Amino acid sequence: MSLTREAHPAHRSHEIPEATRLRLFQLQVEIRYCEKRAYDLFLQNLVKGTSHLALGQEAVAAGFAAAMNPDDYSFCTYRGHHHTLARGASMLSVLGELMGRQCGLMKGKGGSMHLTSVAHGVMGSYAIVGAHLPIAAGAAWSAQYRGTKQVACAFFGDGATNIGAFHEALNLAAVWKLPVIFCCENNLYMEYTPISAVTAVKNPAADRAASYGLERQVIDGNDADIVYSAARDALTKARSGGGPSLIECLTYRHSGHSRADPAKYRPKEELEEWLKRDPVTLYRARLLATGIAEAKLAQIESEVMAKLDRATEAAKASPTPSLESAMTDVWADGGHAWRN
Amino acid sequence: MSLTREAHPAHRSHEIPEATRLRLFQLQVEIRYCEKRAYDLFLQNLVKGTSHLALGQEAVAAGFAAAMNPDDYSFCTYRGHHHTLARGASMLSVLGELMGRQCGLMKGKGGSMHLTSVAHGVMGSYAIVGAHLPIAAGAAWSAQYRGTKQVACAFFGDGATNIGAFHEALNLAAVWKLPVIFCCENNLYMEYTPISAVTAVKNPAADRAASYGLERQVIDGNDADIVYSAARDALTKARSGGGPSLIECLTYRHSGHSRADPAKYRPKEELEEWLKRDPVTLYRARLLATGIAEAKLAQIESEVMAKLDRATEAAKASPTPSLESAMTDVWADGGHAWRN
Amino acid sequence: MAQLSYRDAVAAAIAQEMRRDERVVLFGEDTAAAGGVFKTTVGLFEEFGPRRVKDTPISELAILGAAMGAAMTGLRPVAEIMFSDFLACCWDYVANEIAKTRYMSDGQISLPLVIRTANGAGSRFGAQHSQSVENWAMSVPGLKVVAPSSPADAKGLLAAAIRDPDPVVFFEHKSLLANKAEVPEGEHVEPLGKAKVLREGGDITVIALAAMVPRALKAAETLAADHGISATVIDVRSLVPLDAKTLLAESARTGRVFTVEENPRLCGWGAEIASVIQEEIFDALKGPIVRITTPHVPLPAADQLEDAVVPSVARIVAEVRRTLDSRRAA
Amino acid sequence: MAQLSYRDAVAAAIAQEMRRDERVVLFGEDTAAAGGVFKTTVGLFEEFGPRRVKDTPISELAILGAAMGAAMTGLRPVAEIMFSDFLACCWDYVANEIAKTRYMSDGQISLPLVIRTANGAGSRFGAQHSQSVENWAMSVPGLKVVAPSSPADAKGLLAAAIRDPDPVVFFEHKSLLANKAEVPEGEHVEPLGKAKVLREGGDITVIALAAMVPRALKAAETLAADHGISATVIDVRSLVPLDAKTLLAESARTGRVFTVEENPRLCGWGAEIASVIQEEIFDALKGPIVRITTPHVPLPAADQLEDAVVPSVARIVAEVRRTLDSRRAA
Ligand SMILES: Cc1ncc(C[n+]2csc(CCOP(=O)(O)OP(=O)(O)O)c2C)c(N)n1
Ligand SMILES: Cc1ncc(C[n+]2csc(CCOP(=O)(O)OP(=O)(O)O)c2C)c(N)n1
Ligand SMILES: [Mg+2]
Ligand SMILES: [Mg+2]
Repeated sequence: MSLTREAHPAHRSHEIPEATRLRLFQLQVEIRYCEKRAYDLFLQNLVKGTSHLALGQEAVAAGFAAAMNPDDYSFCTYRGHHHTLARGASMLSVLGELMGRQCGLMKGKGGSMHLTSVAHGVMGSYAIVGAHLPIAAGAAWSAQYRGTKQVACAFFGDGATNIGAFHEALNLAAVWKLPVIFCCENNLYMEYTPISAVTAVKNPAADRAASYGLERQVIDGNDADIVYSAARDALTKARSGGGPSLIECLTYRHSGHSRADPAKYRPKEELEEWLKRDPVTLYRARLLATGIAEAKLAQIESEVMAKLDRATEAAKASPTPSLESAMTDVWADGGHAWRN
Repeated sequence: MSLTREAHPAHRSHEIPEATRLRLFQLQVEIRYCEKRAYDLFLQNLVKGTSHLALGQEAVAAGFAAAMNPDDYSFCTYRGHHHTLARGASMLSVLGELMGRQCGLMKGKGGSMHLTSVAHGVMGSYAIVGAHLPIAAGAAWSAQYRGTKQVACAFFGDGATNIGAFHEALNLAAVWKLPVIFCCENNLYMEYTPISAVTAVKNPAADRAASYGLERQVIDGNDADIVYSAARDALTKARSGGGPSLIECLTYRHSGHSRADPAKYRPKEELEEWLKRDPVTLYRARLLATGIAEAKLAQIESEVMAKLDRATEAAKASPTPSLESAMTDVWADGGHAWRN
Repeated sequence: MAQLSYRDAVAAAIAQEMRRDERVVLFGEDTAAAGGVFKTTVGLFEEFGPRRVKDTPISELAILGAAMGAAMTGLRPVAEIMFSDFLACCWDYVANEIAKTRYMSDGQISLPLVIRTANGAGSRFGAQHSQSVENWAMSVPGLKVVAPSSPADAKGLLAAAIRDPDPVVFFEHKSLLANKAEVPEGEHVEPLGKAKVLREGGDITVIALAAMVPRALKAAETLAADHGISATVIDVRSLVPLDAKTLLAESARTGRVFTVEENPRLCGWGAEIASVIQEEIFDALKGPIVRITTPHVPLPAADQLEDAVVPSVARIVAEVRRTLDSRRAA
Repeated sequence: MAQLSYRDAVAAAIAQEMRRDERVVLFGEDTAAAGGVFKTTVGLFEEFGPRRVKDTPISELAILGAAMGAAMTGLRPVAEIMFSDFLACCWDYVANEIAKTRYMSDGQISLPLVIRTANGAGSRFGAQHSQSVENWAMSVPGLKVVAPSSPADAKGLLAAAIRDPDPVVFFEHKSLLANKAEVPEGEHVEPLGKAKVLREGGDITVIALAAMVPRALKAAETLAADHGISATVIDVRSLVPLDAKTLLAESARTGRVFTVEENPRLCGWGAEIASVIQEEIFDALKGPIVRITTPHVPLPAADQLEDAVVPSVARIVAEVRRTLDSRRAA
C-alpha cells in the first residue's frame, strides 16, 4: 500500500511552532527508546507475559498527544505504550507495569495490554479488539453532556475496523455528533494476516467513513507534522460541536505483532521500504533541514536516554506488589467481598 | 422518505412471464390474508406470545421467493411469516405454530418469531436483530464449498443495519465472494423509533454498501415486479460467482411493530401515503391493466381464502403438543440428557 | 404508601434519582419518547428531556460501551438492554470491560452504572426472549447483581443501584411488571446485599428470587394448609453482594433447604448458594439441599410447554413433599 | 505411541478428521498460513489448502455465525475463537443461536460444529486473555463442553467433538500446550462424556479439569507422601455430557470430596458438581464438599499475583489438610 495524501490536510510543517516541533521530536524519541528498552527487558526475562511494541508508529502518538489538551481522553489498545507515554505517563510507571512492579501504573494488576493513567487522560488500554471505540464515544458523550469541551480519541488498528463494535461506535458517534476522534493506525497487518486479505475495501477505515456520513481521511502516519495537523483540525472540529472524525494513519510496525512473533510473514522489500520511512529518522532529518541545530537534537536524545536509564534502574529496584493487592479494588470500597 | 428508483434495475414488468406474475400476485394475497387471519386469531386469544406481522411488506417476500430456486436458503427475522409462506410452507403449519399447536412448523417449540421450514429452504427465523446475517453468509460459504450453486438470502429490517453483526457479515461475504443476498426491508422504523433518528446516513443499508465494495441498490419494495427483477439479477450474479449483493427495499408495515404496538408514533399522513401504495392493491391493478381478467384474480383470491379457512379450522382442531415435547431435541439424539 | 405497579416503580426509581442527581442519564432502544417497550420508562423523556433520556440505535455494544465511557468520566448512566437475552450481544462489555476495568486499572477507574434489563419467562416469547440469566452475571467478578420481586423493591433497589459506585446488573422480571403493591412514597432506597425473610417457618427453608418468590410464597401456603409443612421463604434480592449470613442462619434453623430458580439447571445461582450452605453448615443439614429449577433445556414458546418447564407452585409443593417423604422413608 | 505435545495433538486431531471427512473445514483468525497464534493448527493449511483452512477478519460474530450457517447446510466446521475470553464477543452465537436452534426448530436443524478456543491462566496475559470460562458454556443448555488435560485426550476428544452431531465448545488450555506425552498413533477417538479416574485413593476424592488436573495429581502425591492422605483424582474431561455416575461413585467411596476449579468462584462447574453430589449421595458424605477455586476476582497480570490467585499445588494440599483437620477437630 503506498502512501496517499489524498484527503489529509496539506502538509503544514512550517506553520507548526518550533517548540511544538521539538516536542513532537522528543515524544517520538522517548517512545522509540522506551519501546526498545522494553524489548531488552523481555530478553532479560524481566518482562513476563506478552507485549505489543509500537516501534515504527511513534509519529501517530506524538502527533496526537501534542495536539490534545491535557484533559482530553485517550483510549488505547494492547498496543498502547506509545500513546500512554506521549500523554505524559512516566517511563518508570510504564516499564514498571510491564515488569509487574509496585511502581507500575497499575501495580502489576493490568499489565502491558492495559496501561491506564487517568491523571494523564489515558482512560485505559483495552485488549479486546475494537471494544474501546464505543467506550470512547461514551466518554465523548459525557464531555458533551457536561459541556467541558473535552475530546475523546480512540486509537486502534486496521484489523479493528472489521469488528462489529467499530460499526456501532461510529454510527452512534455520528448520530449524536459526539466530540470523538477515531484514529486508525493502519500498519497493514492484524496479527500475522495482511489486512488486505480479510477486508472488502482498500483502506479499512477511510473507505468506511461514508457509512457514517464522515469525511474520508487517509494520512501519512509516519509524519508527525501531518498527524499533528490532522489531529488539531479534528480536535477543533470536535470541540466546536462538529462531531466525530475518522482518520486513517498509514504506518508500519517495525517488530512483530507481539513478543512471540518474529514477523516472518512480511515481504523483505516491504519491511525495507518502511524502515526507510522510519518516522523518527525522517523527523530528525526534517528538523535539521529546517534549521534546528544538531546539538539541540542530540541533547534531547541524551536527556531522554538518561531519564530512561534512571527509570529502568528504578523499575528494576521497585518491589513486586504485595500478594494482597491481587484481592483489592474489585469494588469501589477497595475490596473484593461478594458476600457478608 | 420518498421512493427512489435510482440504483434499481429498470422496471421490467413486461419481461416477466404471465405465470410468474400470477404467482407473485398469489403469494402476496396469501401472505396478506394469512397475516390478517393471524391478527384475528390474536384477538380471539388463540395466538399467545408476541407476533410481528408483515402486512404491507408482501411484495418483498413474493418477489424474492418467485425468483429463488427451491433449494436456495432463506434466513428470516421474527418478522418472517411472509417469507416462510412465500417459500412454500403451508398456512396450516404457520398458523399452527403461532397458535402453539401440534400441527405447527416446530410444534410450538419455536413460536411466531422462529419459523423454520428446512424442507422449503427456510433455515430459521432469528429473533436477535442481525444475528442471521453471518449465519446466511455461512450457508452461502457452504454452498460455495459444496459447489451446489445455491444462494442464501437474508431478510432483515432497517434497524438491523446498525448492529455489529451486519458489518461483520457484509465484510466477510464480500471478502469470500459468497453467494449471499442481503435484503433490507426498510420500513422506516425499528420498534417505535424512526430509523432516521438513530442512523448516520439516509439509506441505512444502501449507503453502507460501499464499505464492502458493493453496489448501491435502493428499490421500491412495494412493487413485486421490481423486487423480483432485482432478486433475479442478484441471484444470477451470486450463482455465477459474482459474490454478494445488498438490496434495500423501501416498504412500510401497515400495523404496529408487534402485537403490543398500536403504532401511534407514526404521522397520519405518512401512514396514508403508504397505504395508497399498498403492494397488493397496486399489483392487482397492474395485472388488470396489463390484460389479466378480473375473474382470474378473483378466483385466485377466493381459492386462497378457502385454503386459509380450511387451514384455520385445521389449526384450531390440532391438539396442543404433548408436554414431553418440551424435553426433546436439545440434542441430535432427540433427547435432553446432559448427564448419565 | 401508594399502590404502584412494578413497571411504574421502576420508572419512579429512575425519576427519583434523576431529580436528585444531574449526572444520572437514561438510554437504550425506544426508552425515550416511547417510554420503553415494557413501559418501564414512561414519563421520563417528558420530565427530563432529550438531553438526559435518549433513544439509541439497535447497537447493544455501543449502548454498554457508551455507558461505560460515560460512567468513567463523571456520569451515572442507566442503560437499558431491552431483553436480558440480548446481554449475550454485549457480553464482552458486561464480562470483560465493565466488570474488570476497576480492577485492571488498580482502582483508577470507577464505573457507577446500571444495566437494566427485562428478564425471565411467562410471556411465551420463546427461547431468545425469555431467559433468566442472573447466573451469567453472578459468575463474573466485578458485577453486582440484583433482581427484585416486588414493586417496593423494584423502586428501592433500583435507586440504590443507581447510587452505587460499582456496576450493577439489574434484572426486571417481565412477568412481574404488571403486579401492583404498596410502594413507599417519597425517597425510597433499599440497601443492596440484604436478603428478605418473607415468611418464617420451622420445617423447611425456601430460597427464591424474582418471579420465583411469589410462587415460593404460594407454595408455602399450600404446604402449610394442605400438608402441615411450615416453610421459611427468603427472597435473595441481591445475588452480589450476597447476604450469606441470612441464608446460612435461616438454613441452619430448619436444616432442610430448597432453592427455586428460573434459570436452566446447570451452574445457576442455586448451585452456588447450595454449595456455600453445604460447605458452611454441613452439620446443621438434615438432608440434601434440593434445587428446583427449569430443566436444562432452552425455553419453548407455546404456553403449555413454557408452563411445563418453569418451576410452578405445584412443582415446588411436589418437590418439597417428595424430598421430605423420601428422607422420612430413608 | 508417539510423544506429542498438547498443541500438536490438537493439530493432529483436526488433520485426522479432515482426512477422513471432506465436510470438515477449519477457520479463524490467523489459523491458516500462520498456523494459529498458539501454533495449534500448524501444517493444516499446507495439507488441506485455502479452500478448507481459512483466515478470517477480526469478526468473532461472523466466525461463529458462519460456522453455524455452514453446519446447518452440510459442513462440519471447526471454528477457532482465539482466546476463550473472546467468546464474550460472540456470546450471542454461543448461547442464543448455536445452543438453541436445534430445539427451536424442533430438530429440523442440526449443528455439528466445534468451537475451539484457548482457555485459562498462566501466561501472565492479564484479565482479558486468561479466563477459564467452561462454566459459561456449561450454563447454557444445548452445548457440549469439553476440556482435555492431556495430549492424548486433546487428540481423542477433539476428534470425537468433530464427529459429534451437536455443537461442542472445546477448551484448549494455554498452559498445557507445551506439555508432551504419549498419544496413540493412527486413528484415535475418545468418547465424550466419560470422566477418567487417574489415581485411586481411599481417603478423599479430588475432581479437577484441564490445567487443574496435573496440579491435583501433584497435590495427591504430596498428600500421600507427606501427610498420609490417599486421594482419588478424577479428570472430568467433559462437563456436558457429564459423567455423573463416575463422579458419584468415586465420591461415595471416600465421602470426602474436593473440586479444583480455575474459574472464579461463583457459579463455577464445581458448584454444579458439588450440588449434584450433595443432593444425590448426601448420606455417603462424611463432611462438606469443598471447592478450591480462583477467588472471585478478575485475573491480575503480574506473575506473582496470577500465581497467588489460581489454585496451586500448595493450596490444594493446604485446603485438603485444613478441611480434614477441622472435621477431625469438630
Ligand atoms: C475481539 C478480539 N479478537 C481477537 C483478538 C486477538 N488479537 C489481538 S491483536 C489482534 C490483531 C489486531 O490487529 P490491528 O487491529 O490491525 O492492530 P495492531 O495489532 O496491528 O496494532 C488480534 C486478532 C483480540 N484481542 N480481540
Ligand atoms: C439484538 C437485539 N436488540 C434488540 C432487539 C429488540 N427488537 C426486536 S425487533 C426490533 C426492531 C427491529 O427493527 P428493524 O430491523 O427495522 O426490523 P422491523 O421490525 O422493522 O422489521 C428491536 C429493537 C432484538 N430483538 N435484538
Ligand atoms: Mg494492524
Ligand atoms: Mg424496520
